[in-house]
Amino acid sequence: MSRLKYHIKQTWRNLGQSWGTQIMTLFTVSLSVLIFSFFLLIYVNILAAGDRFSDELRLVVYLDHEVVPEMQPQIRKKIMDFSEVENIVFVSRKEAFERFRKQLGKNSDVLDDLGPEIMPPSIEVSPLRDLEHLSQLKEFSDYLATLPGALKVQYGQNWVERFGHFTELVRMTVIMSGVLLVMATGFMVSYTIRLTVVAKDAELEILRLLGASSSYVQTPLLIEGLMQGIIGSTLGMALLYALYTWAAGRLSGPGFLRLFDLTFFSPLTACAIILVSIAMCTGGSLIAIRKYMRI
Amino acid sequence: MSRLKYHIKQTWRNLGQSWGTQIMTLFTVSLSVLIFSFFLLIYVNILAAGDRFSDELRLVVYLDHEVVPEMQPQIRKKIMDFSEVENIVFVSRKEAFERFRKQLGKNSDVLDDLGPEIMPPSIEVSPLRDLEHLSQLKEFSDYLATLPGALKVQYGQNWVERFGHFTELVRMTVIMSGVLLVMATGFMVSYTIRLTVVAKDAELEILRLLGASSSYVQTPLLIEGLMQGIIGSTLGMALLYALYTWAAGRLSGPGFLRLFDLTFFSPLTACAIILVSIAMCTGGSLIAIRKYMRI
Amino acid sequence: MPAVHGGRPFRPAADVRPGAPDTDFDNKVRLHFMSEQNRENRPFVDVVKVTKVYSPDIVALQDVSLSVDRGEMIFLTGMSGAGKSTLLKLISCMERPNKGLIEVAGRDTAKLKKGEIQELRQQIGMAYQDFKILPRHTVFQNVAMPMEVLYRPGREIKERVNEVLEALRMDHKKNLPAGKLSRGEQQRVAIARAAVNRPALILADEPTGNLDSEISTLVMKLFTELNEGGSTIIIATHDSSIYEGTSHRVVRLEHGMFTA
Amino acid sequence: MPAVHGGRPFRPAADVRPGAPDTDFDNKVRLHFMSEQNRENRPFVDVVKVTKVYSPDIVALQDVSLSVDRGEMIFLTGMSGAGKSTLLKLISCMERPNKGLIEVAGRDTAKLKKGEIQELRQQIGMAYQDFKILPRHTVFQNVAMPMEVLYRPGREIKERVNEVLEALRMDHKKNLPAGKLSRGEQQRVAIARAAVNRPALILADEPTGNLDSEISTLVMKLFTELNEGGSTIIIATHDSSIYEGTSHRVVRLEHGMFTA
Ligand SMILES: Nc1ncnc2c1ncn2[C@@H]1O[C@H](COP(=O)(O)OP(=O)(O)OP(=O)(O)O)[C@@H](O)[C@H]1O
Ligand SMILES: Nc1ncnc2c1ncn2[C@@H]1O[C@H](COP(=O)(O)OP(=O)(O)OP(=O)(O)O)[C@@H](O)[C@H]1O
Ligand SMILES: [Mg+2]
Ligand SMILES: [Mg+2]
Repeated sequence: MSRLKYHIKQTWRNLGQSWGTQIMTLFTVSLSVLIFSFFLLIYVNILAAGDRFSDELRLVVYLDHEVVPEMQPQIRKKIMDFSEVENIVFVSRKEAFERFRKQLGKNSDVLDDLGPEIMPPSIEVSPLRDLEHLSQLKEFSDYLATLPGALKVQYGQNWVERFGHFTELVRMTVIMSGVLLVMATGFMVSYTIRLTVVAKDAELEILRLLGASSSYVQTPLLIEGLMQGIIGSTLGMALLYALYTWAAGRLSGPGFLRLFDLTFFSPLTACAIILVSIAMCTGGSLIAIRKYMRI
Repeated sequence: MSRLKYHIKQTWRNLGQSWGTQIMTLFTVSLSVLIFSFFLLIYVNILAAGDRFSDELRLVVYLDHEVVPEMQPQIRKKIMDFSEVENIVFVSRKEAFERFRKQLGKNSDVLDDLGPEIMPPSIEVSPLRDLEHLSQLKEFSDYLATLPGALKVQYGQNWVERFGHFTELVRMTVIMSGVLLVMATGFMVSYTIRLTVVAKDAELEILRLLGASSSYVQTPLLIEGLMQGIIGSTLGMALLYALYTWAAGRLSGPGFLRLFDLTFFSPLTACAIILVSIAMCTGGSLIAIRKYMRI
Repeated sequence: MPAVHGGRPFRPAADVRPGAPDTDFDNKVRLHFMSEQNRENRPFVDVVKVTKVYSPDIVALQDVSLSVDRGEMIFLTGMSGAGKSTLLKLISCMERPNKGLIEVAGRDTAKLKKGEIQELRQQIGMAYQDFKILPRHTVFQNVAMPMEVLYRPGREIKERVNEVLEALRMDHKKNLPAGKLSRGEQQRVAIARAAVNRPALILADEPTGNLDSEISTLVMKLFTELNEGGSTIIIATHDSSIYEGTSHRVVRLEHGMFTA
Repeated sequence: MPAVHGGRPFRPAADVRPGAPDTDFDNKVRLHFMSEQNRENRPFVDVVKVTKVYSPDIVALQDVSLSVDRGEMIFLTGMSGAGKSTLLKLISCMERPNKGLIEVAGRDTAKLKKGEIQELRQQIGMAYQDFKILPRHTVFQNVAMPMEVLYRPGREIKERVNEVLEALRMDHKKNLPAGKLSRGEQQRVAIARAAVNRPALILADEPTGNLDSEISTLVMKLFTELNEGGSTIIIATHDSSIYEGTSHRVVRLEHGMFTA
């Protein structure tokens, strides 16, 4: 009990003597947490966006004749044989004609003399969400082209590819930025430890020579690391939330068909991140002084 | 002459004594250059992609009657009055019918009995490239709807909005990552300077007390900063080029309709970045020792 | 309270002799390293045929033997570079010998575990030749360190630190950062820190190198008092004025060997 | 070659007296601060009514006056904390006085420009009380620094450094990092660095604090030789053995004031 008081007094004195370094360390911790959780958040949101994107992805198989309802289960099975799919819709000539009429809008009267037989029937296939890669989609489309009576398989190739391309680029950007930031953060943390050790060098050496017990030396540093971890990581997470709110505000708007519903971490995840940071801070301080703990 | 030799000897000796710090500094410089030019590259490429994207953007004005050739200049003028545009194409019923036939492919025989009169004529307007924002596009579309005989104005609203949304998100991600990385890099650089100063502290103090001239003290540090700038920034730029090549390789493929033709910096820009880094390195070393230059 | 290692208690030198001040304090802090029966008849510090070679091939000590009895005060002289500091560093476990045996309080220092070395060091007060004081800490904080390490109560620390600073005429500077003192004042801080805890063994390395004769006398008076209180003291010095005319043993190192 | 500032040449002390060794070297390096006519009859170091107060209110020197003639050797004594080091620091422009005038080589140090202070310092060899040597540089590199600062040719540096290290019996350690030496050896490195350039003014602060009498004699021999070569030398010390029996002036500081 009195020892803990001793240590707290000690920590307090250290704080007064080295608040410059302390604040610097605090910034480093905040920034590191901010950077890490920022990229984690982006990654999570990209995954979610990918999900939502594939929701809307459909392959359309144009046929030379309608599939009679009795045949539908057989074709369903044939498709499922190749790959699990989300949904299969059979579109008759009539349904296609109605869609076309709607598409022409006011001008639809030009279709008045025509019957649904001008439109080709089709099957619309929504692939599973995990069918992410364009190459898989291509393969699937080639397979669908072999269905009996298939004339042509269409998907929003143009936009899908473009979008897929773009997503790929963004993923790679995020990964590369992430790697760079991890390196920068690593540097920052190791520099901070080096500077802290340089500052404490003489004191730890003398404590060692005076025969201070390990707990006497380590406890104040642990308390220090703990406090820095708590304050720094909470600050970093709060900053991230502020950034997120700002970004979400900017991205909201007349959001029909919005692809990105940004989501923040669950409170649980946020807490986990903070706890890990705290553990790393205290661990870091211990590693930094470990070489003084040998005799 | 002999003094320069003196300084080079000095620099060489320093190098031998503090290669740990030197290598650390080199890494910092490389990483900083890599990070900065990475984000610059992404920004440049996003700009280029935006350009290419607007290349493909067209507004289609469906009309209730064809525009006779004599009227075309008048309508052109009317459109231009609102905003400069890239291109205006008048599509007659016949042309529209041909396009529709092609679109139906094999099935086009369903149109055999029909004439081009089922298709509405249209005007296709390509806005200027600098018409970037969706709101501007919307305004323009509203204006076009007031043209005489206009039935409906269409553009790939769905995808355009989605894509615009996505681009916005990416832009913001890049900006935020950039800001974070700038902060991290700033920390790294200032830590490096602090560690270097700590290491050289005693030596600079003694040189000062021995009455060393400013050039005696600064020249070796300048040479050092110069070398670190040259090697470090070249290394960083080379790393970025390697990354770029890897990314470009991954993104290439059956690239019809490719939106992202990645481009690297022009040699001139790359050189400019390297030169600025070198200047900053030498400037940094000078700032770091400036306080020892007072008497 | 301090942990007890190995079960062999380290009896305070202070209560061996009568007239020891503050015996109660000593009893609480000091542990007994030596077993009862041979505590009195074995030397407190025993250096036997020790050789120390610094890499690559600098022979600092060669086959050196030295026995210091409990409660003895001894002067270690010799030319610059003779090995005086090295011998003191070996005794306080700061360096390890290449050959030979070093026993302190009856225990072989080569065989001590980490906790035991810490305990031993708590019993040794060393005034380093390069002072090793913290320039940004105040004089008081510097001197208080050995007692804080033992979790002594604040009141006691204050009392004892003031006492020793007064004895060295440093009490008026006690709230200044140690880095702002003159070298002689810094040296007194280093001596005060070595003495503040009334340790069983005091190792003073050139304690008067930056002090005039008047202050040197004060330092020697402090050491003599501690010695009379039971502390064993080894002083490495080249200053003949502090050992001339004393009844204490003076040994001389020359090129890493003792001369008769 | 070194830049000449202000046009007032600083004539080498070395060629004022006959028998100066290595006059050629001195002629090249030293500059003339004093004009010809009053160089001989004005003191080389003139401290007039100087007061130095360290913040917040530590009076280190109070109304101190001291004149040292060109080519004189003078001992500065006084108790620990009397202000000896402070006085030397004021003379070498490391600190500024709060009141009073300090002239070195006929120039008011308060009015020197940056380049002139550098030039003045090149003429002063100071052996600091805390040595200020670079622990990771070798002994040779440490001692060579004052000559390198003047861009002396390598051959000459080698010769001179070896000469001065030999005089202090440190030549066998010259390629070791200075941090690995004993304190007495480090002190000799500091003295060697102060003397290597045969400066016009040598300020030695407690030069024998870590040295035994045999080595102290060597140090004093070196100083005497330099003094005979024309150098003005001020030695702050508490070691009476090095100034007892000399014909040189001995002044005593007490609480920041000179006593008669
Ligand atoms: N940087 C400083 N800040 C505050 N006080 C100082 C500083 N340097 C010296 N002093 C004080 O000024 C007084 C004179 O110091 P100085 O170093 O000149 O003494 P000294 O005569 O050299 O003593 P010693 O023989 O111990 O080296 C002392 O009381 C000292 O505490
Ligand atoms: N860390 C080290 N590495 C290499 N050599 C060392 C080291 N420490 C001391 N020495 C050498 O060992 C020898 C003895 O050194 P020591 O410090 O014991 O001498 P000393 O008797 O204390 O001398 P002084 O009176 O100068 O302090 C010296 O020659 C010294 O150069
Ligand atoms: Mg020694
Ligand atoms: Mg002094």
